[in-house]
Amino acid sequence: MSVTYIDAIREAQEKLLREDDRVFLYGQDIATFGGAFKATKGLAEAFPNRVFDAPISEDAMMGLAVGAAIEGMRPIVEMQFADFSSIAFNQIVNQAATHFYRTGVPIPITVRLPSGGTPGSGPFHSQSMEGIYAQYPGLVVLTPATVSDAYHMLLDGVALDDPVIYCEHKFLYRWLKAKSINGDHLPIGQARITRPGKHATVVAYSAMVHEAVRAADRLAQDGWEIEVVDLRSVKPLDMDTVLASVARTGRLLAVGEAFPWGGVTAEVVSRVSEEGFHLLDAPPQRLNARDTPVPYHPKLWAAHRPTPESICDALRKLLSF
Amino acid sequence: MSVTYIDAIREAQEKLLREDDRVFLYGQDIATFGGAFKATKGLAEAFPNRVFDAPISEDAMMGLAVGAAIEGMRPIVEMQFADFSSIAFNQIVNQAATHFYRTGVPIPITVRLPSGGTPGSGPFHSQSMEGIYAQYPGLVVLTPATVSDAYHMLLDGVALDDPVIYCEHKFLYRWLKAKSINGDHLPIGQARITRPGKHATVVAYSAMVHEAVRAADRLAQDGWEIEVVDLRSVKPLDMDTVLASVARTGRLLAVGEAFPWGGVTAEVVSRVSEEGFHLLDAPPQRLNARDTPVPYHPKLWAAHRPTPESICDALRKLLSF
Amino acid sequence: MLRARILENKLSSLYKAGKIVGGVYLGKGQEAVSASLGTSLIQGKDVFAPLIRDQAGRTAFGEPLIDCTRTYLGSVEGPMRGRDGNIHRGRPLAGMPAMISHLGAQVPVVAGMLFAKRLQGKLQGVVGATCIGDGATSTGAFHEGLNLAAIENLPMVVVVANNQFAYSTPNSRQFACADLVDRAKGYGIGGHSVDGTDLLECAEVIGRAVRLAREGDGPQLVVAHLLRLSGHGEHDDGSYVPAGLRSGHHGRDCMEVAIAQLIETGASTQEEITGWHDEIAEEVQRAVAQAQQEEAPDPYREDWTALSTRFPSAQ
Amino acid sequence: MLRARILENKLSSLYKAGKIVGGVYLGKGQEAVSASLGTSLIQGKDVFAPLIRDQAGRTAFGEPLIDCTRTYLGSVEGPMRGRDGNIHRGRPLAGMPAMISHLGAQVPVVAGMLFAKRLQGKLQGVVGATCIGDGATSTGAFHEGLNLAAIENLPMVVVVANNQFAYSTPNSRQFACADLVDRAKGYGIGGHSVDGTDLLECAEVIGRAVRLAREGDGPQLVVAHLLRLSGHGEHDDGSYVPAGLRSGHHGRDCMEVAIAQLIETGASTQEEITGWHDEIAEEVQRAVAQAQQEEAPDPYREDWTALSTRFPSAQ
Ligand SMILES: Cc1ncc(C[n+]2csc(CCOP(=O)(O)OP(=O)(O)O)c2C)c(N)n1
Ligand SMILES: Cc1ncc(C[n+]2csc(CCOP(=O)(O)OP(=O)(O)O)c2C)c(N)n1
Ligand SMILES: [Mg+2]
Ligand SMILES: [Mg+2]
Repeated sequence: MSVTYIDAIREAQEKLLREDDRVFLYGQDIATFGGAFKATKGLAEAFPNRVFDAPISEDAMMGLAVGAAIEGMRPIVEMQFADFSSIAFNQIVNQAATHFYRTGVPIPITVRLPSGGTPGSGPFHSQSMEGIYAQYPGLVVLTPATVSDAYHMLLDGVALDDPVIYCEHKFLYRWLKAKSINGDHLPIGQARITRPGKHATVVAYSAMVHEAVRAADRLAQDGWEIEVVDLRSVKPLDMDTVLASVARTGRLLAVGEAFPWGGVTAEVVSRVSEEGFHLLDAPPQRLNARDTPVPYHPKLWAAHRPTPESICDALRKLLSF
Repeated sequence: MSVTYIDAIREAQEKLLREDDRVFLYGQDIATFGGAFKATKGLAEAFPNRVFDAPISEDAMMGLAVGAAIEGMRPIVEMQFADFSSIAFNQIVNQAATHFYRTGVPIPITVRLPSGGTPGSGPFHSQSMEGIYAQYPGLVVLTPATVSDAYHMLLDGVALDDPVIYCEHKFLYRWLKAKSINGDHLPIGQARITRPGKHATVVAYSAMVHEAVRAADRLAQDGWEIEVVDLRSVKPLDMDTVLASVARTGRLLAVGEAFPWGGVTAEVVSRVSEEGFHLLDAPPQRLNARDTPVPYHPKLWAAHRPTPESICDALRKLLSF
Repeated sequence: MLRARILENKLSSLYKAGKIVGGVYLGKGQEAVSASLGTSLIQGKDVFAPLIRDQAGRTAFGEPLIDCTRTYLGSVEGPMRGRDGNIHRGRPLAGMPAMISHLGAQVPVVAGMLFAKRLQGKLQGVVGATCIGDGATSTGAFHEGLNLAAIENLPMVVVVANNQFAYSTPNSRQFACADLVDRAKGYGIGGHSVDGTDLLECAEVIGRAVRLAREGDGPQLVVAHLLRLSGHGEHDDGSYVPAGLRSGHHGRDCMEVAIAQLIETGASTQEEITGWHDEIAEEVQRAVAQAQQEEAPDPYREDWTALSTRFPSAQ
Repeated sequence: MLRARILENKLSSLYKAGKIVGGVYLGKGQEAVSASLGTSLIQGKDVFAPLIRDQAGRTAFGEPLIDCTRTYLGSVEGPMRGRDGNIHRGRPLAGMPAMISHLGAQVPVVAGMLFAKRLQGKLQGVVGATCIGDGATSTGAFHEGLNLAAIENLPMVVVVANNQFAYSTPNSRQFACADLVDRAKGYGIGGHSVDGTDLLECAEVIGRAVRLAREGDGPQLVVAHLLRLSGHGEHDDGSYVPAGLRSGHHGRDCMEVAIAQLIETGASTQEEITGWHDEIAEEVQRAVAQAQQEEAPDPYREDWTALSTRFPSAQ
């Protein structure tokens, strides 16, 4: 028996629907069809009048969710792909994100963004938008990397009174399996040491955690002990854990799948440089995707995002300082 | 005789309309009315059929501009406020920004974003979005801080074959004056040493350049010589100039008016840490706006963005390392 | 609506005297429309999402004058606590969401409030309404939101105040149909056209639209025809409005028309109206004075966070 | 349209054999609509922005088969050079913009191309057209774009293929009006409704709409009624489509109807059609074979930049 990452997302939604009648699901093709990725399979049947097919109106979908949240509901909105949240951008960053600050009324919405690249998905079905949303005050941005986190962080995210951007990685959906959904259950805002080490710290999140672990495995053969920190949430950022790790290793590589300008890796590197400069024995490094749209062809795609090879290369460079 | 920053923007557009018949202007209230900030005053009369009032359809405005650019035109789109470009977000980041990479056909559009805060403008008429757009491959993001740059960079931006996000600061519109529009004319992609110094480098852009200079003036009274670097364009970033400055001073403070997570200051600090670690004698620092929407009340607004006082404080801390 | 007019005249003077920062946006000429909507709604039960020019509707719905003066004058006691200003105010938990500037964005929000009430079994007899300008009908948000309300068959009323201009932009640069009410059929919802300068007609037509929505006939689109009698904001003299429009039927001041109607039908006398006027002027003066003597927000006492959650170990 | 059908059948087999990565999206059942539009347009003069299910229109407009196979199979020789795939292809400078995935987004782009041609004095006799699904009519982009085209009175034709579903979502969750053509009046543009399963009717009605636009009557909205005869993509069996719809009038295969019409009217014989079939099958096979033998893009030879400008000193 095993659970996949997408199973965990489905289970969490099922539990939420069962236990909290403020929760409803809203998204394109999520009712009868069970969602483009089957994250809501069977839920419309099991919970009549709680799971709704939305029209192709991402902006209005988010607007509806804000209105429902004002009235005390806890909507979970599924964007069919993270990339299409660009249509809902205004309602997310200007309506949902500002509402509590302006009015004092919190907006407990969870927006599920199927994120990240898979081979052949191309420029508009592959984006990683966590670094865009995290720039806006008033949003919590979660990026689970494990089956257990996919489950618990969705539950915890929905329990928050603030709008949550829940970035789930499409590549992990069926590829990532676990014995059960019960891992160590950390609170939101706490990072995890996925793999302990002492020579360098890789800070990663979402699918890149797994690529980083692979890179660490390879370098272990050369005697290098690489510590991998899984941020889990990119806003808030758990700098305590990151800094403690860098204090142990003296070396930092931040790895992300998003575009290279700004974003999570820039925030991590600049905070470590600012707050933990004296801990660093070498220049902190970043590794991101390339500065082009995500290409369609699997060969280009594989060279666009960080891979175990490119992470190893970056680590070797970092270790050579 | 003096020219203001907004005059310079108007003059540049006039020159472009006069000399390049591929240029047209498209935006809300820019024809008869001459624009909410009068950046196009008189241009509709002077250039019949080149300046058009758009409906309140930012998404379609950008879509129209992309189509026109495909046909060889060079549209300048005025967003009434940068904040409203959130409605055009999809067309900007997914249509315009990806077009050249995907099809090989460049999209020479300039989007004018009246950016930044002024007292009483509140959460939706004050935003600084350069750090959002700069995350996307395929966009050039300009942030002129001087009257002369406002002029030349608009001309140079329109001359580029790529989509340009031109962030003009509303606070500078009438406040900033110069004898003429002829300053030193640097190419896009080159930063400027606005004020030379040797004890610390402040990297800033747009309105913050002026706040940084004021802070430097104050610290000069205590004998500190602060170098102020004006990035001018935030994408591309002129790291040569920044690193050369840090090499001279050993100390870096990056100042921006945008929200504190990610954005320009994170990119600058993390690139300097990555590429110029050994040049740093103290932890690099950042100063941004606070992590809330931009408040309406002038008293809150003044405490939300960096000021000469808070820049001085940050510099004193930096100099004390 | 008289209250709104007097209040707004006061706001205009305060702005011109430099006492209000940011901007002042008046509903002059639109009071008949806005008040008719506000009066048709039931505070504490219905939802009303006012827009730029809805002082009259706000007042009719029950928003106290002091909410307005406090927000315009930046009192920390106001509903927005100085964090947002002028027309960007509301009390969402009292059924009045606070508009964001982005036009059209309130349409799906009202739909969502009604949608939630239905899920909660509280929708019976409830109506949600919002106003919007001719210009805002060009937004994708308006289209998506109205279409969604139609799909869900929500008891929603959207009143379009076609005041001929969006800022300086005339109808001819905003849409090409004969009357915006022609859009109703395309959404499969009720459509109503009304002379926005005529209070009695507004009360009747808007009242009917609200009733239809309340009785289960689904979304209703009301298009009111009128002219904005002020500039876009008080910084704008509106000199681009052609004289012909000002002197034409749409240029009638709904307030004058309404007063004439009241007197004509014997519902009221000139003396009574003058009496109201004086009373209201005093009331407005009190609300202004109170807001002016209240404290501004203090940056040192602000908590400077946009989240309601406090994360112990991270930020 | 026969060419499109045969090509798409081949693409489907290639997908099922694992030779195509990403997805395959067919226009099965929509060829009569799409081809009628493509045939009414003039390559080299008009603009055509095809969408998901427009293989027939593309072919009719003059897109070579090899552009399709190269893009689906990821050849570096294709118009997208492996950077984008499947239906996201085009040749913008030849009047065929390449769609982005975000539905509705091509509407204002076509408007912009026509707008530019007008500014350049090259609009005379030109038409710009795009297709869109029932689902995409719910997007703000569709609304804003169509309204803008109406304001500018552009010679634009928007064909809505109402194939009853958007992915799995039925019309009832997408709009509440009786017929999407009811929207035309609300934009002040021409509206046409057509049976999308009937080639002759499509040719006539869509041909007329294109002619009207060409002659200066402004934007035209055509709504074609039909059923998607495949899944959303080839990964989807479309099992949510009720049997009643499949067996009803909309479920007719326009290809069969068209063949019957050709034979009935004596325009062609069964033998001739079989002959075409064989010829086309071979042509398709050649286009597939050629694309398959071509090189994939090479990451080491890519220049990895999204900008056409090279900045000497900065990045
Ligand atoms: C999406 C968006 N774009 C632009 C603006 C700037 N803006 C504020 S009010 C206004 C005109 C509104 O016109 P209309 O909807 O007719 O309302 P009216 O002011 O006439 O009441 C504009 C363009 C905005 N608020 N939102
Ligand atoms: C803005 C946006 N949201 C969601 C999607 C995902 N999506 C792709 S095709 C599709 C259904 C489209 O339905 P319709 O417009 O009716 O066209 P059809 O597939 O039926 O031809 C959806 C939801 C998208 N491409 N764009
Ligand atoms: Mg108006
Ligand atoms: Mg469809």
